[in-house]
Amino acid sequence: MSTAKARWAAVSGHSLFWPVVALVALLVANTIYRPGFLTVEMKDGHLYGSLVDILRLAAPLILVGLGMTLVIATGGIDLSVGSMCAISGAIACLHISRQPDQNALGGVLVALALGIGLSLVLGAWNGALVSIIGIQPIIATLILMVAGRGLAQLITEGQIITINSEPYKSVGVGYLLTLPLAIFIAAGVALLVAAVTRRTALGMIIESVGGNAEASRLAGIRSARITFLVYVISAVCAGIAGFMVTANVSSADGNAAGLWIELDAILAVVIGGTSLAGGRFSLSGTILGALLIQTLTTTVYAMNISPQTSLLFKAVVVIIVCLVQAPAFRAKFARRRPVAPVAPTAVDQSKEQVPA
Amino acid sequence: ACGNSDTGDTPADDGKLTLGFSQVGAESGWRTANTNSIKESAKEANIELKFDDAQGKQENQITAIRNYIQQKVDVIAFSPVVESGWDTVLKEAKDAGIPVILTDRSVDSADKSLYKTFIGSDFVKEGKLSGEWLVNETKTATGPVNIVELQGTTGSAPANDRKKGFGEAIAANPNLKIIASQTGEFTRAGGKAVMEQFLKANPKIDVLFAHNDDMGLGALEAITAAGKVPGKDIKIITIDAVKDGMQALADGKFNFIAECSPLLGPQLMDLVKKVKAGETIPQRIETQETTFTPEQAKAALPTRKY
Amino acid sequence: MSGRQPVLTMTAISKSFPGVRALDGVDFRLFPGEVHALMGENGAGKSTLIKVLTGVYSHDAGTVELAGQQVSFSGPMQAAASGVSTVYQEVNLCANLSVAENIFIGREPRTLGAIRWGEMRRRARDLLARLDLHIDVTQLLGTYSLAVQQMVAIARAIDIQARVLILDEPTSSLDATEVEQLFRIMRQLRDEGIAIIFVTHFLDQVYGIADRITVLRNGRLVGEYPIAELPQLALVEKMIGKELDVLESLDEQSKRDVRAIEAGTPFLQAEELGRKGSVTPFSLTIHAGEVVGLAGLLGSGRTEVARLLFGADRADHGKVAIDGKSAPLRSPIAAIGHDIAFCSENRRTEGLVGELSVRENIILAMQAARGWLRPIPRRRQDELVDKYVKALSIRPADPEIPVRNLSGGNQQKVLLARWLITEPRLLILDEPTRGIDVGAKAEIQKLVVQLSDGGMAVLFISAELEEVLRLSHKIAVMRDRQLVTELANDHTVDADLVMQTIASGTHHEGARA
Amino acid sequence: MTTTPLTATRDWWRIPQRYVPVLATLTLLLVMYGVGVSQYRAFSNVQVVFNVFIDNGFLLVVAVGMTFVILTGGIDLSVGSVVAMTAMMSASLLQGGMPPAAVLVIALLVGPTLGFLMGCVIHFFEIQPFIVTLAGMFFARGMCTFISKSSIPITDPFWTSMAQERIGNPSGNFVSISVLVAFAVVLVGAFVLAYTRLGRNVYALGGNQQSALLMGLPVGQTKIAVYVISGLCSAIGGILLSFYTLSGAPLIAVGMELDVIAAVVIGGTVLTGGSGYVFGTVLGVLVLGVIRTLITFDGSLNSWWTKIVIGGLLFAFILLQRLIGIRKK
Ligand SMILES: Nc1ncnc2c1ncn2[C@@H]1O[C@H](COP(=O)(O)OP(=O)(O)OP(=O)(O)O)[C@@H](O)[C@H]1O
Ligand SMILES: Nc1ncnc2c1ncn2[C@@H]1O[C@H](COP(=O)(O)OP(=O)(O)OP(=O)(O)O)[C@@H](O)[C@H]1O
Ligand SMILES: [Mg+2]
Ligand SMILES: [Mg+2]
Repeated sequence: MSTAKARWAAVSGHSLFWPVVALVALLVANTIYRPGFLTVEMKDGHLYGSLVDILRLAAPLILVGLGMTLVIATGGIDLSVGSMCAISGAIACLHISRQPDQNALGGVLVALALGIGLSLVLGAWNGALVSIIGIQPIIATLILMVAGRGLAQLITEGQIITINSEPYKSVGVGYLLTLPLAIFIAAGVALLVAAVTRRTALGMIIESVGGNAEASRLAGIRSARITFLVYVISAVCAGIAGFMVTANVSSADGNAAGLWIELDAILAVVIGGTSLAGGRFSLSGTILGALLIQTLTTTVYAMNISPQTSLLFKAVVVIIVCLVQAPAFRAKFARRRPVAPVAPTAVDQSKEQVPA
Repeated sequence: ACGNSDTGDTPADDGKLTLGFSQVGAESGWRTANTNSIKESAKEANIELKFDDAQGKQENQITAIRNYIQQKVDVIAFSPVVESGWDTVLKEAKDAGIPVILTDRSVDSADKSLYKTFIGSDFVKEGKLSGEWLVNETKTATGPVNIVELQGTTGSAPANDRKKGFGEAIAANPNLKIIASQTGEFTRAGGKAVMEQFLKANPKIDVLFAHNDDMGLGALEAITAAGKVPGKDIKIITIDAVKDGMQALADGKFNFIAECSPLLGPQLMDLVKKVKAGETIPQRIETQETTFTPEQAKAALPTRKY
Repeated sequence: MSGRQPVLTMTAISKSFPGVRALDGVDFRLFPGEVHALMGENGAGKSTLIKVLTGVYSHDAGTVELAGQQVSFSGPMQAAASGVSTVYQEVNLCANLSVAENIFIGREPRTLGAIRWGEMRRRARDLLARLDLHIDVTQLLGTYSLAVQQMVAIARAIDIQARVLILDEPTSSLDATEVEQLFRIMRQLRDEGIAIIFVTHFLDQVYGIADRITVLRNGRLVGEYPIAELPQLALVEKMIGKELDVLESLDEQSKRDVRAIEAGTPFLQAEELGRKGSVTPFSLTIHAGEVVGLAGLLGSGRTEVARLLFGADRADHGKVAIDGKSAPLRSPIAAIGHDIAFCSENRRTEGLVGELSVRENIILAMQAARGWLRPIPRRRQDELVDKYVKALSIRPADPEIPVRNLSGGNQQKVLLARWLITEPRLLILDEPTRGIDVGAKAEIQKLVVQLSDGGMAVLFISAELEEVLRLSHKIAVMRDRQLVTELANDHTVDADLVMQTIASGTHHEGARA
Repeated sequence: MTTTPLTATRDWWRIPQRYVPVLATLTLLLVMYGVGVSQYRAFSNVQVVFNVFIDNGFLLVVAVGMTFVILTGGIDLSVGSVVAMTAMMSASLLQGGMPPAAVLVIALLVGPTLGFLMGCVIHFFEIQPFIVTLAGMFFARGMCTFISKSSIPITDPFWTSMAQERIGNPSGNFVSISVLVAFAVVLVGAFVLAYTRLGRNVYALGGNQQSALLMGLPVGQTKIAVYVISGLCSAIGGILLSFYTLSGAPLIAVGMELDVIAAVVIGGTVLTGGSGYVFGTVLGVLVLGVIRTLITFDGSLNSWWTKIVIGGLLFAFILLQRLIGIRKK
C-alpha cells in the first residue's frame, strides 16, 4: 500500500500531471455534452472526428510552441512568431499563385523554400537584435511583431491571396496513413528539435545560458551564438506553422494568419512547465500545453459556448490549470503531508542578478 | 514621403482640395479594396489625400482627425472603428469649420450637425436581405430548417447589425431556427474551425449564414471535408461579394450573397467637392448595392473590379 | 553565565528539504552579551538553523523562544521587528539601489511619510565611517566590490537596534583590517548586552572573538562549549567527527619548498597588460608548475587582474604571450582555448547555474569547450563527476540535485570541480577557499600543491595571507589597482614583510630582517 | 563635445549611469519633434503638442501603473482589457441611470480589485505574472462583451462636460481635463516611487527579490500593491478613455498593453525590474504619440507601410538609445 501511495505521489508530483488531468477533464466534459465527441470514423480513407481536428489544428501551435520553448529557456521571449507565420505563408502563397500550374510540385517546393528562407532571415534579425545589439527580447521581437504584419500585407498587397494547389494544400489538410499530414510534420519537427537539444549538449547549454548568462560566458559558452540560434529556430518553426495555417484554408491573409498565436504559444510553454525566467525547459510539456489549448478552443466551438462568455471560460480554465500546477498552491492545499517543502522555492527562484 | 514641398508652402494654396481620410485598418481584403478605391478616385478627382491607417484603434483615429484639424485640411472623412465616442473631436472639427463625412460605418451621435453625411452600406439591411431570401427559399419547407451562423468579430458593428437584420427577417417563418451561432472572427481559418465543430455537433444542418465571404469560404472546406456538398446539402448565404466569394457563388457552392461594396471612392470624392462648394446633401447616402444569386454572379463576375 | 536567562532558546529543531535532513533535533541557546560561534563543516546546517530562526524557512518540528516567549516568525521582516537582525551568508542586498538605501531601506527616516534623503545619506556616511569605510553612499551598491557590499550588509545589521545580531560568514570576503574593524564593533555591541551569533570558517577569528561555541555536524548538535574548554584542535575534531590526517597539514605552518622553477619559456607572459578604470598596466609571468600568489588589500584589484588574464574583461593595453607566442585573450573562450581556467570569487552570480544539477554544472566548461555538437557521453560524465564529488567530498553526494540546493561551501567545490576536469595548464583561483570549512580548505590547499607539482600553473588569490604564503612560489603584491612588486617566496618572506610591502607600496631591502 | 577641453567637460558629462537611458530618450524625442517641425506644415503649432497629451492622457496614466509593475520585474497584460472594462461598466451604469459620482466610485473599485486578486495569485501561488495577467486580460475582455456586445454611448452631462471642457489660453490652444488628471497621476506616481517606502520597496523587489525578503521588506504586500496600483491606474485610464470617447465599446483598447509596455521600456525602464523612472515613462508615451503624429502628418503611407514604419521607428529608437547608453558607460 505504501508503494502504491509512493507511486501516486510520484505521478501526481510530475510536472505534467495536472495539464494531463485538465486535458482529460476537457475531453470528458465534451463527451458528456455530446457523446459522439470521441468517435473517430473512417471517411474517404482517412480518419474523421473531433479528436483528429484537434490534433490537426494544434499542429501549428505545437510548432510555434517548440521554438518558443527554446527561446523562453534562454530567458527570452518571441512575440513576433505570429507575424512570421503570416509572412512565410504569404510569400509561399504569392509564389504559388504566380505559377502557371499551381499543382506542379516544383513550384510548391520553391515556395516552401522561399518561406523558410525568409523565416531564416527574420529569425536572424531577431537573433541579432537580442544577442549582438543586446536589446531586451520582448522589445526586440515587438518590432517585428508590429512591422511583420505590415510586411505580410505588403507581400499580399492587403488582399487575401487564394491559391488552388493540391500539393500545398496537403501541408495543412492532407492525409498520410489515414492521419492528417500536419500531425506528422509537427511530430517530425518535435522529434528533430528534441534530438538536436537532448541528443547533443545544446539543450543543457541553452538551459545554462537561460539560468545564468554571465556564469555561462565565463564557463566558455558562446552565449550570444546560442541566443542567436534559438531565435532562428523559433522563426523557422513559425515559418512552417505559417505554411500549415495558410494551407488549411488555401489562402494567405496577411492580417489574420497566426493572429495571437504568440500568446497561445507562450501559454502552452508555461502550462508545459517551462519557466518564463529561463532555464529548464520541457518540450513534451509544451506539446501537451498546445494540445490543451487547442482542445479548449475546440470545446468552445463544440459546446457552442456563446462568444460573450468564451473568453471568460478561457480565463477560468487557464487560471485553474496554472494554479493546480503551481507547487506553492499544491503545498498550501496538501498540508496533511507531514513534510511540506515550502519556502525554499520561494527564496531561491528569483533570478540572480549580476552586479555591474 | 510627401515632404516633397520645397518650402513651408501650404498645399492648399494651389487651389487643390485637401481631404484627410482616416481608415479603420487593413484587416481584410474588403478593406484594402475600399482603401484603393479611395486613393485612386482621389487621384482622378485631383484631390490631395492625407491618408491614415488607424490599425483598428479608435484612439488612433481621433489623433488623426485632430492632426487634420491642425493641418487645416478642407474636408475630413473617416470610417469609424466603433460607433460611439466621436462627439468631442467632431465638435472640434466643427469649431474649426471643417466639414466631416462618414464612410462605411456610422456614428451614434445625437447631434447630427456634427457631420455632413454618412455614406455606406446598411448592415442591418444586408442581414435582412439575406434573411428574406432564405424565407422565400424555404416557403415550401414543412419541417424545421436548421441554420448555423458564423458571426463576425464579437461586438463589431457589422456583426451586430447583420445578426440583427437576419434575425428579424427569419422571424417571419417559425420553421427557421438558428441552432448554433459562434464567432469566426471574419477570417477563413476561424470560419473553417468553427464549421468543423458545427458539423460534428449537429447531424442536420440545412443552412449556413456567414457574416462575410471569408468565413463562408473557410466553412466550404470544412463542409467538403465532412463529405457534404456545399450549396446542395447545406445552403450557404454570405455577405460582401468579394471576388473569391462571387466565384464560389458562380460555381454553385454558395447560394446567395448580399453585396457590401467597398468601392466608395468616386462617390466620396463627389461629395467632398459638393460639400466644399457649399451644396446641400442628404444626411444619409447608401452605396449602390445589390444581391447575387448564382446566375447573376456568373454574369457579373467577368466585369468585377475586386 | 548559567545564572542568566538566555535571550534565545531553540529546542529540538528539525528541518528537511527534499532528500536532505538539514537539521535534526538541534538545540541552541544564546545569552545576552555574548558572541556565540556557530561552527560546523559545509552543509552542517548552520545557515539553515539561522534561516529557521528568522522565519525564512518554516521548521518541521521544535520550538523557538525569544526572551522567554515562544515565537514563530513569518519572515525576516517580523524577526527584525522583534529585534533579530541578520546578515545572511550570501550578500543579500539590492545592487540596483544606492549604498545609503541598502542600509536604511525599510527603516528610512521620514517626515509625513516622505523619505528624508539628505538625512539618510548623512546617517549612512556616519555609520560606514564607524566601519572605516569612506565611500560615496549615493552610488549604486552594484558598482562596489563584494567586500564593500559585505561591509554595507554589516552596517545595515548593526544599525538596527537589535537584541540578537546574527552574522553568517560576514568575514569571508574581508581582509584583516576590515575584520579587526568589525570585531571592534562586535565587542562594543556585546558590551552593550547584545547577543551575537557568529558563523565563520576562520578558526583564528573564532578564538579571537567568541565566548562560546556550538558545533553542528550533519544537521545534528554535537555540543555547546565555552571557548576556554575547547582548544582549536578539539574543535576541528568535533566538527569533522574524526581525527584526520589533514589536521596535521593544517597545523604545519611551514611553507612549501620553493623549487627553482624559473627556467625555460614561461607558460604565460603578460606585458603591460591593463584596462582603463580597472587596473594599471602590469607585467606578470607564470611558469608551468608555478603557484603565483596575489596579495593585497580589499579592492586592490586582484580580481581585475584575474579577469584580464582570463579575458572576462577585455584588456585595452599591453599584450599577452602564451608559450612565448602572442595570444590576445579577448574572451573567456580564447583563454579556455589556451587551457586557462578561472574560478571566480562570486560563485552565485558568475559561477554556477543554480537550476542545473551538480553534474551539469561540473561538466559545463568541458562541454562548452567541446562544442554542443559533441556531447560528453553520459557514462564518461558520471565517471568524472563521481571522481570529483568524492575527491572534494561534495555533499550531498547526489549529482542530480540542483546546485542551488547545496550549501555555500559545497557550491564552491562544485565550481572548482568544473575547472579541474578540464585539466587546464593555468588555473586561476579567486578566493577558492572562501566559505569553505577547515577540512575542505586543507584539501583544496593540498590539491593546489599536487596540481602544481604535476606541472599546472596556478594563480592563487586569497584574503588569507597565510594561505598565500604557504602555497606560492612567488607573491605579487597589489595595491591601489597596481601591481607594486613581486617577491620570490623564499625563507626571508613572511606575513609581516608582505604586509609592510602592501602598506608602503614599495619593497625595501631593509624591510627584510 | 570634441572641441571643449576634457577637463572642463568631465564633470558635466559625469551623469550617473542610471539617468542615461532617460536622457537618451529625451534627446531623441526632441530630435523627432525637430524633424516634424522642419518637415511638415503646422507641426510647430503649440496645439500639436497639446494634442499629443490630450490623445495620450489615458495611455500615460496606465503607463504609470505599468511602470510600478515592471519595476518589480513583473508585467501586467490585463491593462488594456481593464481599461475597456472600466469604460464599458461606466457607460452601462450611466445608461442605467446611476448618478455619476456613484459610477465613478464603482468604476474606480473594480480595476484595483481585479489587480488585487491577480497580485494575490502571483504572490501566494507563485505563478508567473505573465500568465496570471493574461488570464486577467481574457477575463476583463470577456466581461466587456458580457456587459454588452455593442458600444454604449454616454450622454451623462457630467461626463460630457468633462470630455468637452477646454482649458486653454486666448489664442485657442487648449488641453482637456484628462490631461490635468494624467499630470496629477504622474506626479503622485513619481512621488510615491521616489519618496515613500512603498516606492523604494518596489525598486528593491525588482533588484533582487530574495534579498528584499532577507532584508525584511514586505515583499508580498509590495507585490500585491503594484498590481493594485496598476489596476487603479487602468481604472482611471478607463474613465479618462470614457471621457475621451464618451462611450464604452467592447473592442476598445485592444492591444493597448503592448503600447504601454513599449512606452515604459522606451522610457528607460528595464523589463527585468529595479531601474527606471516615471519621468522616463512620460517620455516614452510622448515618443509613441509623436511617432503617430508624424505618420498622420505625412499622410501618404499605405496601410501596411504604417505598420512597417512604426516598427522601423521603434527599431531606430531603441537602437539609438542603446548606442548612446553604451557610449556613455
Ligand atoms: N533550499 C534548499 N533546498 C534543499 N536543500 C537545501 C536548501 N538549503 C540548504 N539545503 C541543504 O541543507 C543542508 C544544510 O545547508 P546549510 O546551508 O545550512 O549549510 P551550512 O552549514 O551553512 O554550510 P556552509 O558552511 O557551506 O555554508 C545542506 O545539505 C544543503 O544541501
Ligand atoms: N574601501 C573602499 N572604498 C571604496 N571603494 C572600495 C573600497 N574597497 C574596494 N572598493 C571598490 O572595490 C572594487 C575593486 O575590488 P576588486 O574586486 O578588484 O578587489 P580585490 O582585490 O579582488 O578584492 P577582493 O578581496 O574583494 O577580491 C573597486 O570598484 C573599488 O572601488
Ligand atoms: Mg552556510
Ligand atoms: Mg576580489
